[in-house]
Amino acid sequence: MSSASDVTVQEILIAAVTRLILDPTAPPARHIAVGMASPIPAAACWLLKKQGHDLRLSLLQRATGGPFSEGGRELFDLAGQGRIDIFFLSGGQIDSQANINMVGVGDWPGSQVRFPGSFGSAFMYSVTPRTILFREEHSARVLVEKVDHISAAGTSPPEVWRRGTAQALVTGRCIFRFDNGRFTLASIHPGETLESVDANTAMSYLTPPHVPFTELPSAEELALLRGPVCDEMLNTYPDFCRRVWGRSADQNQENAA
Amino acid sequence: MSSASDVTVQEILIAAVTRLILDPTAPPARHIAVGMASPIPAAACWLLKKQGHDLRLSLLQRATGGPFSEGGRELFDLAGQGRIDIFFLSGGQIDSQANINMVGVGDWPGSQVRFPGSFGSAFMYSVTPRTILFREEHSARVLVEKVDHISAAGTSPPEVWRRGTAQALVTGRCIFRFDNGRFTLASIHPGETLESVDANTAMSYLTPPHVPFTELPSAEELALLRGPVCDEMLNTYPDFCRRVWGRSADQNQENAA
Amino acid sequence: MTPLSLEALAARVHDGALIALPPDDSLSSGALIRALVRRGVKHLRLVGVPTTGYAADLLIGAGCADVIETAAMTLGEAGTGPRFAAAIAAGSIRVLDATCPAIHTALQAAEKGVPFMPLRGVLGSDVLGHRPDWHVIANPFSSDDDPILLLPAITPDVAIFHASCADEEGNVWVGRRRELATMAHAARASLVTVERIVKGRLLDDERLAPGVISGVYVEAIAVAERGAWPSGLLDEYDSDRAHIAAYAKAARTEAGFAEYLAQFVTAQPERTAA
Amino acid sequence: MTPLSLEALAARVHDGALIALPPDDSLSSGALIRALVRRGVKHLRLVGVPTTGYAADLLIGAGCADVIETAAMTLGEAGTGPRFAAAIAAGSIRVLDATCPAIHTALQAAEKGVPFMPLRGVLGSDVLGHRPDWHVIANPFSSDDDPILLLPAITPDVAIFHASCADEEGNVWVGRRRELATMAHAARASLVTVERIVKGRLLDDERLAPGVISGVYVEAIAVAERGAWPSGLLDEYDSDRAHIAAYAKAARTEAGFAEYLAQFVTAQPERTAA
Repeated sequence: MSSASDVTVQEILIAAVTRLILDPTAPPARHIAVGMASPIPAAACWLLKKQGHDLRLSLLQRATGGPFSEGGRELFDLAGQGRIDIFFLSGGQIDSQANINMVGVGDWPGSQVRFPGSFGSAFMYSVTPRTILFREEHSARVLVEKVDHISAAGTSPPEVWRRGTAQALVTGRCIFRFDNGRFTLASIHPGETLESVDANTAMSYLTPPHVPFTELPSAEELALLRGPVCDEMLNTYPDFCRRVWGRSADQNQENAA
Repeated sequence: MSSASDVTVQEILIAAVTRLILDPTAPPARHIAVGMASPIPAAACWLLKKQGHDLRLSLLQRATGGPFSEGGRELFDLAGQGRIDIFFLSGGQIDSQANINMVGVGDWPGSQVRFPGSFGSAFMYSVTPRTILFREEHSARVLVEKVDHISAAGTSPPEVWRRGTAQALVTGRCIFRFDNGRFTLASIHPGETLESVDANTAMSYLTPPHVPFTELPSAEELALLRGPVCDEMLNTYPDFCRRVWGRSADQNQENAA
Repeated sequence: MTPLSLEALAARVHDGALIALPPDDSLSSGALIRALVRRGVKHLRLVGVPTTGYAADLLIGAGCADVIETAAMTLGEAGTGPRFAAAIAAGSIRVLDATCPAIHTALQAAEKGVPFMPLRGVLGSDVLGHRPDWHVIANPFSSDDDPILLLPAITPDVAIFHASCADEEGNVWVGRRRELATMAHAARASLVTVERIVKGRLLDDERLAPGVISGVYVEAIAVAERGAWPSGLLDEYDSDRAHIAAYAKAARTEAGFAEYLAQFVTAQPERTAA
Repeated sequence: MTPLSLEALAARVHDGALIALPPDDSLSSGALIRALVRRGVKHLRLVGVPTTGYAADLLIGAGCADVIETAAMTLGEAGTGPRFAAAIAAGSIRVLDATCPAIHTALQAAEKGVPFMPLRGVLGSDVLGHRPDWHVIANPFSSDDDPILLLPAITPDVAIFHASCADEEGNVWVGRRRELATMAHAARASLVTVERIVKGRLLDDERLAPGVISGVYVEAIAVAERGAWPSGLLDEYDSDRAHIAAYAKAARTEAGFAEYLAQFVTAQPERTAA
């Protein structure tokens, strides 16, 4: 077991995501898709692969190659078919009902702050059995009681067809589970307190009597992350690999040579 | 001008189809698609190409190559988009309302005689501005007052969207135009009489006071047909080329060598 | 993905399955169809995508199928499938007549995970009158009376086809026959025969990738050299027209068909590299 | 099909046209977009297929566009398009927010010539509330109350993209970016820049054909070497991330954007082989 001191927050989040994916109480995870600009979810999936889990991984962010031959539409079709078991979503705002806002703040369509837009969220959230919400910034401006605008709804009335919703919300401070339409604090990361989480959260959530610290990555997990997982990610997420593991793609090519 | 004696009935039909395609009173013909097993319509299109007409020709029956990259669906999508100006249809039965039957005779779905099936006719007939009906066999069992089953309807009530209908029906004996929901005898092929046509037709049609003979192909047209048009068709329609022009693909390869 | 034997591949098709078949000459797997006949599968429901021929006629003749949905059943120059026509006359097959783009559309609906998709045309055809599972609605986007056909999604249990090659991940190359991709996407699983297994990953080659169906959709593969026979395979080999003509002639009678089966299907082990 | 000059290609886009654009790094034609800015086209209505970035931000910043429909506007790591955000704040652009599969679906509807297509999900999103042109109906195939979204077809006047190569018939090779084929099929015409013209007929090569968009859909082409720049092109060249970052920084202010235009768009004749 490693101590908190030599582990980065990113590594803690990666390990936490793997534990959510493996959750035996959740629907099976055979095929996971990871969207653009999501190095931590991608690293979590690679870690599981390197641990030998039988998992199909579709990474949208690849310079060339990539999993699809039907163009950008294939991910959505796959998800519509029910072939994607887990997807990751984020948002400029996330609220207590697990609604996400990728549109903007202020009058529609974002007169004060404009975010890039909803991408496929309004669809993916409904058709994917499990969504892991992920936002490293945990602040009162991000975690709000009610989003200004709903890009994708966390819950639907019973007559509206959907396959699933959020399993959990992973932030830079803690992990919330989402059950029966409410967030519950599941664990807090080393260095955080119930108070520090509360002070930075503007959305309501349940706090159980005992909240553990988020489980740290094991020494074996850290070795995999810093070695073979980083190797897989160098070309796709060069900035992340440099920032977290101090390695660059050029180095990798030297190593390979 | 060639005389009827040295021209085959197939050549007369091919030339007749080109004149229907070029009809200046009809919507423009920029892109023509020809389905499977339709050597006479295909030859008509090739003849127009060889005469220098600016025409896009999509031949479905090609061993390799072919016009499409989206699989068998692309023809139907193209037609749906309104990009196919003329298509050819046939039928085991054709009736006075220009309905065609490609299903069968007797109780549905063809208890007495079963034809191969409707293919794309139920769609193509509606979405294509001009359809040329083509059936070499002109007999009372083919040209009936009312088809046993309608694969594709020749006319529709006004509220039903459609782009066009039959322009004409070309048979081994004559040509009928289809206007305002009625067939009118337009010309009869050399060797036929009004009586011979009538005796072999079980569908009602109008006969104008003067019915000309179908215009024969010119010497130039015959030369093109027997030379460059046949060259283009040898690989796709070997049986037809052998039967009509006495040439085989093997001969062609010898010529090319 | 370790290739199976043809017989093991055929064993994956359960009795009563809804199976999707391409037309002859569009990567139909003659090899797997014959293996299905040998296995004695029963009560299949066939879907021609959008038409079918030799493959379905063989299955119908051998008593493997109860239902067929197709836009046509044709042996090309050899005409309507003779065992199909005989089964209609005998009342032993249920035929759901369709039209080509209706089948493409219904598979695209399944590909997208929607319950239906619209199609223009078809109104006025008796095909529609015999399909109580098809609905006509008023186009909600038109202010005029504008009836339009909606087709329910078709989700085959299994798509069966023959591809040029597969890689070790089960990605298969079908080239420009991209309607097979839709068929594979729509189906719960695809069982694929291939000419050969290639090294490397087909999806990593930008030149080949556009003609690839991802292994995501492929449940299992078997190597079957000339597995499309008697159909042809792209530019690799031509269809065996003489054989199809001989089949059409033999299959005119039940006895002739039984002889054909004995000679070409049941007696003869399929040549396979597996 | 004789290649035109870039400027002649740009002249084919009329003021007010509905133009479809792929995302950056999915064969976006930086070269033709800059030529459109030089031509001073006005009142364009842009459609991101399904998102857009540099291309649309440039057109919006230069005052060429009135409306944009897109699922997102992103410069990747460099965030939301700054001229897009400024135009929203100034009220000078009308935004029709969508979601990726809605745009794919609406183009597929146009590709098939149907007035609408359904899509699952989206219900409960405020995106829907701001789209009076979208309809929710009760699924006619369900006996339960099952609301489902219908999207009207999008038929762009022009699709604009960059391909690796074209042949002399105007067939263009886009490889695995097959959503561009749907975009081209849906549009009334496609204007395409290419790296190079190749001899022979791309559709005759069974290996290349699956990645080809037929010349049927292509109105005109121009040769523009590195024409995707600053976006990348498949495995031919990478995107110029440093340039995009510099653009994002410059475009934060109107003055910086004007300087960018002067330096990279209006002053500089595009390098082209035509």
